[in-house]
Amino acid sequence: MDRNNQDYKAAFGDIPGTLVFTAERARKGYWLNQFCMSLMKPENRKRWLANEQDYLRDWKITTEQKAALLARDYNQLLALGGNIYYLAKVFSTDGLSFVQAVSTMTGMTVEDYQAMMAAGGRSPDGVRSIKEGK
Amino acid sequence: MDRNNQDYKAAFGDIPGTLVFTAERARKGYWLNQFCMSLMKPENRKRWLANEQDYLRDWKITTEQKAALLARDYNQLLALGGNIYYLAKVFSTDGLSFVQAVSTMTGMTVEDYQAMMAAGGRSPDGVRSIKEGK
Amino acid sequence: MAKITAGVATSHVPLIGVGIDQGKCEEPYFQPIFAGYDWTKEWIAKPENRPDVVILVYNDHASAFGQEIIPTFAIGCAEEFTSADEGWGPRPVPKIKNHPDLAWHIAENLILDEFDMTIINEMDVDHGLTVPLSAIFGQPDAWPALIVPIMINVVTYPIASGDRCFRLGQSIKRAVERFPSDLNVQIWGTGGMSHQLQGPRAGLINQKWDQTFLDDLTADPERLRQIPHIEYLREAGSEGIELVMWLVMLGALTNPKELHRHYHVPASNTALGHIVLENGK
Amino acid sequence: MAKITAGVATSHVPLIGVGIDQGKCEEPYFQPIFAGYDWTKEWIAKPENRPDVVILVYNDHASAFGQEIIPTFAIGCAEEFTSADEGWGPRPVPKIKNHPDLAWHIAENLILDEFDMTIINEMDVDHGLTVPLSAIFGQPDAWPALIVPIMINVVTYPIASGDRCFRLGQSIKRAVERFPSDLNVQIWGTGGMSHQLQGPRAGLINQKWDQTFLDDLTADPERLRQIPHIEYLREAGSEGIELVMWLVMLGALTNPKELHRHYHVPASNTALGHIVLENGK
Ligand SMILES: [Fe+3]
Ligand SMILES: [Fe+3]
Repeated sequence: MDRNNQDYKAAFGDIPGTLVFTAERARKGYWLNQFCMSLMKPENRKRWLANEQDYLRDWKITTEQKAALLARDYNQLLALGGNIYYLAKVFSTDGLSFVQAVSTMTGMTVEDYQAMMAAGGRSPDGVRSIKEGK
Repeated sequence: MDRNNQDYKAAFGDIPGTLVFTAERARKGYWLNQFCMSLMKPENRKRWLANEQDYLRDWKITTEQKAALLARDYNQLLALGGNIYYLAKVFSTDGLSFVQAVSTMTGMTVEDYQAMMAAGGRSPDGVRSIKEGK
Repeated sequence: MAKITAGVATSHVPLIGVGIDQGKCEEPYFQPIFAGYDWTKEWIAKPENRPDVVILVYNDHASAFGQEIIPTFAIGCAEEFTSADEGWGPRPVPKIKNHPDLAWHIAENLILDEFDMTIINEMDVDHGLTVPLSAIFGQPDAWPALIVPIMINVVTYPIASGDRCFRLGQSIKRAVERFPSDLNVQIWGTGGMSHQLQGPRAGLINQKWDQTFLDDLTADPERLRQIPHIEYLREAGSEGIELVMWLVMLGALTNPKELHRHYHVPASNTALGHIVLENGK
Repeated sequence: MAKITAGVATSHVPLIGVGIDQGKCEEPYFQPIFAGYDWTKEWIAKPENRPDVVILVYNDHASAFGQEIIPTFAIGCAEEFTSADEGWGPRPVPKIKNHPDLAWHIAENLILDEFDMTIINEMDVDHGLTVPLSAIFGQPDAWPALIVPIMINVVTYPIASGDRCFRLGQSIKRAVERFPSDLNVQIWGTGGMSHQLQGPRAGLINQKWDQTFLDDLTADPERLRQIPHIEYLREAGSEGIELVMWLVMLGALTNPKELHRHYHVPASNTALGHIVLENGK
């Protein structure tokens, strides 16, 4: 087993289309993720849905993160330090299921995504490693 | 090292005048200790000092614990599951120092207790073990 | 003396909860998902199999624990726990009642065995814990077993290695066997199997890898405990890492024998896996 | 490369904070307490000794952590921490600024090294952390070093064994030595020495036992790491158990050499101990 952090994290960047939630991302997305948790309270969901811009004013999140939130751009939110288990509070508040929200990150329509899943899901072949292309 | 809890805790009851804060005590004193923590807020200290009985009504603590709190009977509070680091919030709110509060548990006056400390403190001789009397 | 009699593993896909809560189990999409639990429901209803206590190993999905405090290993010692509101209101399930004597007994022994546990006395529990209960016990008015929750961080990296999780299971087993009351105890591991909920690679499923994982729960536990995190991430998707929780269950068993297996793709974004293991000698 | 250059241990008696905050250091009661820190103040003011970062190992006294959540080992990774209100208002001290890059680096390495850390991003820090800073740095407008807080549970039993604490220190040392920036790092262990704040036995002091403990920090670390909890409880009083935090410091050092020692009875209810150890090879 890797007993030091550099060796441990070395290969994380080599996985296609995947952002591992490391300390670096956790720090970058700290308040973005904490904002998401606030939506676990019904009164906060109500306030958020009533006026998103206004709700965001209370939170120490960047302009980029705010724009990505308002646009529900989940790939961008991941890049800006968001974590999917946190972001789930945003799409749940929108009344979306995991499939509906997750499909938006793949460039596929929900229907195509669901058809792919019904057919056995995305194959790991070719998306295991960027470097090795396998 | 003791790798099981029964062996580990076996000798804790053998120390004179000492109650080790085990799971059993932590469970018994749960709300008593959580009440103490509430006094870390100035507004709660104010409410507590203004009307102790009234303040206690919000807390799931036993009649015995309440009586001991109102009487500032710290030995009794320890017996009922209190822990001294928690109870410190009560005597700090009273404006007492650790020496003033701690001395009340020894059956000595503050002056006698302070004189004992100035002379080098209580000797461990004779209070290491109930069973062995050493 | 308490004894671990069986290990149960299952995915905890939120959609399974939705299917049950909204009475959709008989719909064509859900039917093959739920069919695989029928065997288990029958098995666990038999008096000799009914657990007094389930040690339920799961991960919190940013419900009880946000970024302000991230325990690597936690154990719930409170009297009871409530279903969390994950953004769509709390699941309508009975309160989760703990066996606090056993929970504290396990917590004490784990710490003495050099697992640096965080003891939790207040938390809401999310779908990671409640969905497995619903899948296996259905919709009773009260859960038929007491639940000791053990929470493993799989959100913020680094998480504990698979091998450390396995050894946590071994230590749980030793603790249970030292508990003085006669109790039929099961240990459940939840999460997985292959799935990825994020990014352009979302929807990844690796049936071959999953089936080998299911095989090796009985055929080659030593291989499973050595799988590094990077293999889960590459082969089983970024959320496939939840399978380390199955290793806690596995570590608590001795020469397990497979009684039942269920594998179905898809359940929402996920390869649903479920296995029942009888504890050997 | 970062390097641990020295270890510092000191009691963290609240009264020391009171003495400093209320300007009583010259009063006859306080004078012998503070005199023993003069050497350290001079030593640490020299540019070659001034730490860039202090890894400060302390225990929370039911300030940040109540009974709702009890981590065995925690590490603070936030940007900064504020002085806790322990019932008499927060101590008037500067904000505690962390070195989050180093803190996260240590946290990652500790978890990979199989210490099941709890990562903390929000907490107030109590006298266990702030009193040592005041005793050694006095009353500056800003603390002259960044602080990585490491919190050890010594309130609710079982707590981690002395040996586990020592090995935590060894793992911290390895992590620091792998940190890529040039940093002068000190590790401080706080708490102790013999004292008991509870019950009819309160006021217990064991000068002989304490002095042997101080001697063996350099003469026989192997003995110290093997001391069982029950010995601390019997010999050093119920709060003497805080000395396990000195063992975390000790584990992070290699062949330490004693530079300075201070021991005084009483400080409030406590045998005040303070030692400065140079890290060897
Ligand atoms: Fe999950
Ligand atoms: Fe202390």
